[in-house]
Amino acid sequence: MAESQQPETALDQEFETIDLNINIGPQHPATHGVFRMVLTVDGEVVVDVTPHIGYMHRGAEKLSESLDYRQAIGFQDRTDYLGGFNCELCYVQAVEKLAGLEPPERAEYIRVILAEFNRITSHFMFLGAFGTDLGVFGTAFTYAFREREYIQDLFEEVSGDRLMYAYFRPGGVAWDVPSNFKERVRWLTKQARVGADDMDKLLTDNEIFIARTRGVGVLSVEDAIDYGVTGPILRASGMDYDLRKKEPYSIYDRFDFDAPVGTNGDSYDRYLVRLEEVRQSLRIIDQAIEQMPDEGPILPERLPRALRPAAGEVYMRCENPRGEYGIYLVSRGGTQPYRLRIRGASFCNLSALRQMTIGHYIADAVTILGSIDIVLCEVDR
Amino acid sequence: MSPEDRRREQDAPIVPPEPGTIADLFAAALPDLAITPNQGALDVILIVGRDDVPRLLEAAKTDPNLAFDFLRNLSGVDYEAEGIDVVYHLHSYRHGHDVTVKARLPADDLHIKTASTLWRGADWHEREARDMFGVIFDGHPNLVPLLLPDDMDDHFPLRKDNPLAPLEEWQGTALGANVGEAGHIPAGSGFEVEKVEAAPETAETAPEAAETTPEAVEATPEAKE
Amino acid sequence: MQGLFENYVAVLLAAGTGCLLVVTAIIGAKLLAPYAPGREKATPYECGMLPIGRVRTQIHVRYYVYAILFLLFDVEAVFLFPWAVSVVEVGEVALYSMLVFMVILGAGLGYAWKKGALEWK
Amino acid sequence: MEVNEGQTPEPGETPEGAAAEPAAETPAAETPEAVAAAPKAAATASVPGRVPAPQALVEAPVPARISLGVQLEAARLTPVELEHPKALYRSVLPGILQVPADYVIAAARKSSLWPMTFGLACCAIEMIATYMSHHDLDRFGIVPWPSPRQCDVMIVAGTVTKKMAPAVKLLYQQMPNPKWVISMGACATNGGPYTRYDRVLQGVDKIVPVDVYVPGCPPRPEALMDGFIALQNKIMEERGRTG
Repeated sequence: MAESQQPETALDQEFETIDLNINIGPQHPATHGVFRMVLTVDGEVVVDVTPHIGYMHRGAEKLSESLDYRQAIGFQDRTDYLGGFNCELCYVQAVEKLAGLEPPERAEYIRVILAEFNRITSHFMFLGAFGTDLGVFGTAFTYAFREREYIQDLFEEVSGDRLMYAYFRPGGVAWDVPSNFKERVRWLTKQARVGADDMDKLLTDNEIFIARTRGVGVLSVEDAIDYGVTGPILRASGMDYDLRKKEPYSIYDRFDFDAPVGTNGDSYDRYLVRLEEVRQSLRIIDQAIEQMPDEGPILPERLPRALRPAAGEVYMRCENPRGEYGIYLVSRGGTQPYRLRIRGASFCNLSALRQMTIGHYIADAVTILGSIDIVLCEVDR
Repeated sequence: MSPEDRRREQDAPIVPPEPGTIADLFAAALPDLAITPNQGALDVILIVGRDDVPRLLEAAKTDPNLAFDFLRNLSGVDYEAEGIDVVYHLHSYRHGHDVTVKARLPADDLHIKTASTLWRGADWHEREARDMFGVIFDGHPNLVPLLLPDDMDDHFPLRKDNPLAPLEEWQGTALGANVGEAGHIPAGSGFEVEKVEAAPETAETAPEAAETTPEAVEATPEAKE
Repeated sequence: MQGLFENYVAVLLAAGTGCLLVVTAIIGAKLLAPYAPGREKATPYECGMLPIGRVRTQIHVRYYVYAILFLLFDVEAVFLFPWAVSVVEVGEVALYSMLVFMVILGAGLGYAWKKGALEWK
Repeated sequence: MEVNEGQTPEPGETPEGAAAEPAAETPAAETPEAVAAAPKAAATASVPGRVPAPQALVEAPVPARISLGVQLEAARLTPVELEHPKALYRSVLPGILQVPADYVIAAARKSSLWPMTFGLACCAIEMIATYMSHHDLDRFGIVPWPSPRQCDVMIVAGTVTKKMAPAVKLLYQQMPNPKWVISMGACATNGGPYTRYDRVLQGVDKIVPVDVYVPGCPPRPEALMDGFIALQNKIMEERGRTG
């Protein structure tokens, strides 16, 4: 057992304590899924964290190698089930780069609008879960899910499913959006702004919320880069890097929006960055819905029945709600991907957990884990 | 010809990138290193021998005008008999350029030096590559299973020779005979369905299946080696 | 004399319903719940994992000191309630005696504060 | 070292070097008798009322060697031994009073089913959506509870991998009787889209007895509510027989 560090207060001089191992295991409300971390604790201060992952490793990469390029789209939704459209967008663009397909204008706009809406639902899920981690038990979740239900209705009208869409195709989207799509989107952006303001009023100026998140789990920019942390956590640490702006993919270069950047990289900044990103996504959707052509093809005319991209490899990366989501696709000319490597954003963000948690209390370990906003299927794939 | 043959002989052609890309910066920084650049779909790919990788990664991280401080992704690709590729995707926040570094490991000697001393993010990527392909990263501080259970360090699921189970059959037998059935009904719960003996006509069509005893099964795996 | 017993009946009723509740709870659980003890069922719940580490570890003394301080002032509060109800009839004597009581406890709290027992490292 | 006592199907001589699993539409060059050999399914007798396990079209290529790790793990994945205690009131109460008592107790149990929040994967999001205000589950008396000690139902929502299976087993054993299991989603029922991968347990009913299967991937909130109603009906039906 590791001895506790040098005691300071008068009471500490006489007593030496032995560190306790607390197992916050796979089935725990704070771990947002099946993640296990063993906290070595001296009194209440966390001395060491040993994360254990792999409880949700179900082989999406191996199974994609035995499926057609279009059939593997289903696994992309299930890898990051809170940002299904973003993952599909990344995979579909990877296949387009290899196969040399060009999606038509209207399909690009539909994709961007749905991907940004999916970012909003994912951030609302974070706000609800983060509130629950900090003791706002029911309220934050019910606010968050009220917004998610509205937006999931739109997803259902467009793609037929609330969570697993499988709607994007290499070269465009599977079928056209319903006729009232534009009105629905305009109504939803208004409703989402009301939801974002409610969540803002509920949590941002709450003293207990600030007391428990300000200065907790600080991650400096150098450590964030060294661990490969990306997305809202990297921006909260002060690094202005958003793939949609720095390496614009799809048609993101046609919209003007700004990526919110935090200052001191603690849990409170991560919360503020994600809340601001909801509003920025709404700005993107407003511009996209104005510029979207009313009718036009949604798939290229001559689309080969059996997609057989040329031999080669590509590492396509997109800005997912959790960070940089990368698809490393190797094709050797067959109808099935030869190797599909999914670089989950939560996988790399989680590797910095130990760095952030040591020195805090046990309750802060839960806050830090909540602020990283992990999705276990993306961590273990 | 079956898909395997078509797949095996068609490999990605090496297309030298046009001048002025990252490959020239690397050539300038490491003139004596044998690098064959290749223009991938998005970024430049540098194919390097296994022993030059540590020097190349060291230079990529420390050299001021390369400054690759972000290891995007480290993954393995199994080319069966030809060996296993270890692929590094790097990005530089300062200059904003990207590069992919590839190294081929022979199938019988899967060792390469670790990159976790340069980027701490590489730690988990390397442990996952070891789990999935069996690539040993020398000098890695804590190379224990990450995605597999702690006592399973000789099973590499992502290798091409590890088959996918076609259906429930193979899965069931691996867990023991009685587990193969789906939804077994708890005994004594009053819902059992009495077992009817197999009807005669199915019996003689599979005589050799019926009388295979565990010892016979015991023998067959060795016999196949 | 008659009046004396009336209010005791109320006390008896309260105690009776209290005991009744406790008894029905325990007997009810014994009667209705199917009882199936098991080795795994008895293992401490650790989020689905087998328990790790030792249970009997030394915990820092500050937790014990904190608990005792809380107990002290909790009991003090219990004394305050009846005092607060009857201080008007009793007059100054109650006030000064409670003041002495409070000063003594305040001194105890001051000592603990100075010795650093309240710091939560 | 006993490989694993199960009857692996008699593969005849499998194709040389178990090549990567061929795509289903081009059957690999199999030797005729390997295909003709009836798969193991014939051995599990055809039980009336039970759909026999699906038979493999292509004989399963046994991997080159079964690694030690997989064998060690197979020992951990044995199903839970079931005990069926009877409640004390069934022996204390006279016979005539047991029928109304069963009815009252079963009605009480079914209207306050406390599920253990056991969100594994994507189905967990739909489970949370079902708890939340839009598809409110609290009106059924269903209060999500994190610890197994106070739970009656275990909702297995998501893929049960073989690394997670011992934890699922232990949690099921730590729940007090009477307890039920709802297998939510295709993954928990039989592995779902991930059923062919060898690290995934093909259905949670391989380790714990399941009462209600909720189909879907992920099932809609209404489907989960329907699963709960089915469980309530089942509790009312089996009130006489089980404790």
